[in-house]
Amino acid sequence: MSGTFNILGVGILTWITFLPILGMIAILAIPSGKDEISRARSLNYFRYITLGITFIQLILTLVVYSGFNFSMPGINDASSMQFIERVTWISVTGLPMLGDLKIEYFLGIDGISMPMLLLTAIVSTLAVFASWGIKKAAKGYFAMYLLLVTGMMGVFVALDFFLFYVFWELMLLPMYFLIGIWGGPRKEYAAIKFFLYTLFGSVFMLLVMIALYFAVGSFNMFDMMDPSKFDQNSILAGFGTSWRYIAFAALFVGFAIKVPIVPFHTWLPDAHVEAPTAISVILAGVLLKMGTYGMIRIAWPMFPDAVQYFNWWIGLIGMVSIVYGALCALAQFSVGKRDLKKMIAYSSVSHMGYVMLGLAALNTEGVIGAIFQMFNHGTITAMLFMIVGVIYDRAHTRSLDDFGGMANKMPVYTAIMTIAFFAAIGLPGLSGFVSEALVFLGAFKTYPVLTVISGLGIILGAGYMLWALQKVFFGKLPERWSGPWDPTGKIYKNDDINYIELGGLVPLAIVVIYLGINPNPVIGMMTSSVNHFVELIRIGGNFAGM
Amino acid sequence: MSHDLLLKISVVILFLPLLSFLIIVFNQKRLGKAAGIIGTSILGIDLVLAAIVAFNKFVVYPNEAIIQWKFHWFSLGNRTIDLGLGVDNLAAMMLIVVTLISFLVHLFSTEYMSEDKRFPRFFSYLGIFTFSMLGIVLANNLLNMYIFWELVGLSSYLLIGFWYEKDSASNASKKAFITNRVGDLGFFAGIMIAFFTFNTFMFDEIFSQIRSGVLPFESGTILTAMGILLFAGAIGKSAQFPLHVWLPDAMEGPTPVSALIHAATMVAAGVYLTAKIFPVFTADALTFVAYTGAFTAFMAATIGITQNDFKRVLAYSTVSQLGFMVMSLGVGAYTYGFFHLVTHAWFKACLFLASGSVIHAMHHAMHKLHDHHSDPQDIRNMGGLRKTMPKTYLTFLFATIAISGVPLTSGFLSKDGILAGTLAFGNLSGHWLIPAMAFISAGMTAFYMFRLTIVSFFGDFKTEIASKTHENNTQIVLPLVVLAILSLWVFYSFNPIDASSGWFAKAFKPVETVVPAEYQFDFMMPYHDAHATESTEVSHGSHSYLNKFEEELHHQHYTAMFLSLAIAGFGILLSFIFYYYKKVDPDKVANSIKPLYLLSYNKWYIDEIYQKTFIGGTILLTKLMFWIDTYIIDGAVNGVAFIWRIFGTFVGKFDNGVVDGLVNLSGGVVGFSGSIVRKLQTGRVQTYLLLSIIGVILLLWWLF
Amino acid sequence: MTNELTLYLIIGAILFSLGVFGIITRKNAIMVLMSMELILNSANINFIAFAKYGGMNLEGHIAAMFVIILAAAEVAVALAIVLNIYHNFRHVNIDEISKMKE
Amino acid sequence: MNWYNIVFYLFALIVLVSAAGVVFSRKMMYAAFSLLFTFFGVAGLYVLLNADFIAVTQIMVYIGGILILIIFGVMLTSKFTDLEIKSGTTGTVQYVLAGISTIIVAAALIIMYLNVDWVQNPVPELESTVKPIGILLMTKYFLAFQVAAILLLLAFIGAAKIARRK
Repeated sequence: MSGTFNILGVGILTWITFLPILGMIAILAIPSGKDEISRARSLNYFRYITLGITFIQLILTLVVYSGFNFSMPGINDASSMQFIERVTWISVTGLPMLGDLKIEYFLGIDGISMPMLLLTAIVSTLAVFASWGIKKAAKGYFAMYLLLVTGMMGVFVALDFFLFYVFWELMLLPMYFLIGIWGGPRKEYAAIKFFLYTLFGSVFMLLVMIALYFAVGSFNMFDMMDPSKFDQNSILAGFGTSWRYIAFAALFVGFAIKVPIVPFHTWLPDAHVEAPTAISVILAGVLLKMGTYGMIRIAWPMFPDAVQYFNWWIGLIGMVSIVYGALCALAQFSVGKRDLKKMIAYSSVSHMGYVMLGLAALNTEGVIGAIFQMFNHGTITAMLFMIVGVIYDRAHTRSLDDFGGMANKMPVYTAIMTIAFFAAIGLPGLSGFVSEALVFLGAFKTYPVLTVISGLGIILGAGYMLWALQKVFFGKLPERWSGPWDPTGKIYKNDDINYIELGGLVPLAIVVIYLGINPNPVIGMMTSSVNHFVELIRIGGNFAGM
Repeated sequence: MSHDLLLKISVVILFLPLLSFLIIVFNQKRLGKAAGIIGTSILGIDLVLAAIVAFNKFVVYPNEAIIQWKFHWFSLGNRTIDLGLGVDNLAAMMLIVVTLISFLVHLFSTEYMSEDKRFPRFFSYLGIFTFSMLGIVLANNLLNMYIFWELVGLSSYLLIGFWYEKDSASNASKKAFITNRVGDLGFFAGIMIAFFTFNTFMFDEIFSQIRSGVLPFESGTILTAMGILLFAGAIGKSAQFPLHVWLPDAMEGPTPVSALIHAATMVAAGVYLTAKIFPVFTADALTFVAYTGAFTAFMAATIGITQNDFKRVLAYSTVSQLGFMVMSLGVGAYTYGFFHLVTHAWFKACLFLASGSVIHAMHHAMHKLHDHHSDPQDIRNMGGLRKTMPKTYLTFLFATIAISGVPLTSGFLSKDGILAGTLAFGNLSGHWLIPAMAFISAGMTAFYMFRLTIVSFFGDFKTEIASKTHENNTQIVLPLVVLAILSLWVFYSFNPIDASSGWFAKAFKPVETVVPAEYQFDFMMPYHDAHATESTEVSHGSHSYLNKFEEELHHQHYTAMFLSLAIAGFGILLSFIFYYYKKVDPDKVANSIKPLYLLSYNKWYIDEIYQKTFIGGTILLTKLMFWIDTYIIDGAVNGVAFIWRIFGTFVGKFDNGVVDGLVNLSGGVVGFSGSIVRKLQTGRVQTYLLLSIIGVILLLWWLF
Repeated sequence: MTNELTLYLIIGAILFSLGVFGIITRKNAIMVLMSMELILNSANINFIAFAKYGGMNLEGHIAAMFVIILAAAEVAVALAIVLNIYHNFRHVNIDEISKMKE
Repeated sequence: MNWYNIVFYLFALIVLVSAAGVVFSRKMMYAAFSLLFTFFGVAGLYVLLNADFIAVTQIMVYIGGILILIIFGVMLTSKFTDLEIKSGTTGTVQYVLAGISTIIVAAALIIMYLNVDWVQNPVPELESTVKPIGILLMTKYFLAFQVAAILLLLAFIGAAKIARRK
């Protein structure tokens, strides 16, 4: 089934990637409307177009999933990538200095991109429900949203480094505007911080990309992974040289900022606190995964020697992220504004630390755990941010001090939130447990001490999550919320969560529970890739005599 | 009944309570009071099935170690993660215990919780708890065990916090979950060591690998560590020192919950786990387990003496009894440890349900008197309940006798075995502190349990409330009676003073250790070490012992019995002198040993110490980290931004002064001419036409 | 003297210039319209003149005819607009009609 | 100086004088009547150029249609009782500038016309142009003719719509 699926002569991956652009054009073509009625009508058009487009994208992704061959490894082997689309994009010959410049439009997936593709499709479809309340400049919002989706999808399917970089940067722009225009009170600060941080990381990536290009003579990722393709005179040739370590470190920092890992994480709490709900969902659900995806797709296979050299440090960084993120999340109860969203943002730092730890394990359990954790963190944290959005839309505050006793006011909401919070804690039966357990089992084989210290994150995680649960739901309802949320009954008919919000949350809850009981659908598709990946890094690293 | 059918029925037993949960949780409003009937009847079916399975296991396959079933959960390509379930004798017995107590608690709750507005939800939670607990019981591997271990934690969290409007309840539930998490971290670390070494989670595979000499990191020390870490899960779940703090607080939950979870089943899970992994404990690990149990038993007993809350006394007594069980396993008295688990489950559930009955009655009485301030659980408000609630009184009294270890009760049989075990262990290993603590605790248990009975049931009504109480109806009384009857000796051994000849001791023979001899007490090593299979066949006679310890235990039996009778009798006598005949004023005694009294009354200040050290330390650490995050890391980021801004300002100045000066000059010229030209911009078509004509003229002029 | 074609063209040129002058200087919208008619007529004269002398023949006639058609259409619409403006402003002086609202 | 020339100069004079009257007269009714003469003179010139069909069209459409419309416009947009229906100008500066530049344009055009050596390609005289024009309209210019018809229709509908009071 490695053949490409074509629709109207265009490959399915291209469809998936660029479908949102079509939607964006459609949205831009529809006028916003002048009076109240026509504006409301166009707002509905925008919503349904966005939902429709992302839903079609989801269906197409499921089509890809159904045709996906679980046994083909991919990673550094172009012949076992699937759904390949390859045409020359930019081809300039006879340049001074550069010689021939050839950039390909090269798409394809393997067992590592497939889960991310699914995740992106799921999260970006469901986040539309969280965007339902956007009224301000809705046209721009939904257009930007769809552009963002294209950027994200593109990153996960690109196999040409240059193309990857283009998508990577493409997604920055809408994100900047989405935070900067539709955000909270300090949106400009948060947007600029996000933008500069990420750009800072991109610069490193760009430098390494160019260095690799000079060494290999093409932007093809597979060439860059193949030691025999390197020009013997280039600085990156050979194994275990300090130039390679520096290049790896730069690339690592570039991706690490996106993950984010301590100490490059401070953009995340600000961005999350200020971003609108749906954007927080996308940010936590998909964007953070791009960092670790980049590591697995690019940094690790290209520099296996450096990975082995730095591996302990990567594990350490993972451990620090886990514990540090958890402590900072817990700190939201004792200092600061007790912002629920900020707490969840720090919990993301902590949870992404598990991914780093799993990667550092460099064995099957660890890496599968890491990738599965990426997927699960995507779904679970998406739920968490949607949940915060629900209560924020009603109460217009996120401070934990303002809440209490919501369990009686909003029972269904409480049930959903309990599922999400316990999934984040890693309760067995929910998907978070499987991935965390695999990460720990794998990492323990490599770095027992780091792993056991990281275990503190489990306890601290239970601490802050239960604390938040208690603050919001248990105890007595504050006087100010004793009435209905919306006395006019126009926006919120009932006190409990409404159907649109449930539309976003329930599918995620089902995914979380289902994968907790039967993780095979996701783990199955990555096993052969991960085994190949682990072998590649281990052998590649040993090649250098490590 | 074939193995296959037995396992299928076990699966049904496991999932029936989950079905009950699902049915009720999605139909809360629709079902209303019917939820109780559904939950109870499903558990009734479960109980019947469990009885069938247990009967088959004990009668048809008594000699098969375990009947089990394994399956791939998911595959990692070159390795699979397996789950499975199995029924061994322990599990078969536990099935009965869990389903019977759960059934009785369901029945009890239909009346006890009938006035609660979240009545259906309560039953759904009971359902998911029973499911999780049965999952632990049926686990044949560490991973399964851990999964259900956590689910039990969740259901316990939900049930303790059932009345979440009360801050104390929601705090208690949180505390229970987090404290358990600490133990679970240790448990999981143990699992990681096991998986790392043996690449499997299955108990039988792990045992056989250790037997064949595979040790983690090739080190007996790490094996000890693995044992202790796995045992850490039990420390958390079974409320052993130092993680026992959550259990007394957990009494904030509804009383049936306390009976089900915090007395009979969930807290016993730790002991059950310890029993399951018993073969992997090395000498050092066993000693650790024994001391943990002994100290817990002792400490909890001292605290239990001075508490005034009806349920808290029972809670500390539970902790103390769990200490006994753990100690028993630690000293190697495997049979009696598990035996005590079962007997304790009956009488402690009886005690708790009886306390629920009392509280229920007190509550109603308070309601009648329009009193909303008194504490219905404070024993100082009770007294004389014997007259108003005779059935509750009788069952409670019988359970008290059982827990105190008076002959003709099940408690006597099991406790006697444990005490004999500690004596044997002390004799063989020289750790005499353990039997000492055990006997003192046993005496104190008798004392404070009778104190509780006398203060609350005997004498005169201390308050008007107590006089207005009356006996509860059948749904509440029936479970008490059933549980009290089960605390008679006959169910376990026909000989009321020696359990070793009864069926129970025969069904739960001590298991052989798999630890290599150099890491194990020599008295724990099987006699037939050299030729394993043959000697099991031979050991049929009345005096065939597995190892030297068993032999010693048998020899110490009568010594222990007399000692324990004496000490329990002394405790009972003392409590009658203090509280019934009031010959000695307990307050005076308390004052004469004030520091000790305060230590006991304030629960050894352990909560306070934790608050100051761990919790306070963590909060301080979080503050520090957040400070670092805000001021150092983010400060650095903002600082860099600030420096760039200053640089930018400087560049900007240069730009404005010099570069922009030139630009502004040209701009000024343009602006000036623009200000003239803009006058032409009248917005009138005619002007534009004129201008265009002029333009055409100029063009023509230029052309020619 | 020059040939006949040139004479016709000169008449057209003068007519054109007068039209342009009228458009530029007149305030009243109807006067502007009239001036425009002059310009159109000047164009038509050129067309017909070239039809006879420049070899355009009937093609020029057709063009002139279309110009007339367009002029008719234009005047009809323009006058309608003027009337509308008059209803709203009570005058038709174009330089004072600065707001195009309504 | 033959008959043809006399008639030509007469019509030319009528055209120019009346056109000047249109542009310079202060009273709008005078301007409108001057326009009548301009149209009439132009029609005469058409006849001299052998364009009989166009000449008739000029009289019928311009004089019979457009001019009537314009006069209606003048009368509807002015106060009827006010005999002095005047039209102001757009300002002295503009007036002078416009005068100078239009004179320059006219002069330039005339000088140019005089200096150009026109390719003379006289066509054969026709009895009547009506029939060939009709054939052309039905064949070569059929589409344009139809479009013009539709345009006219639309223009009139539009005019009716716009002129109607809201």
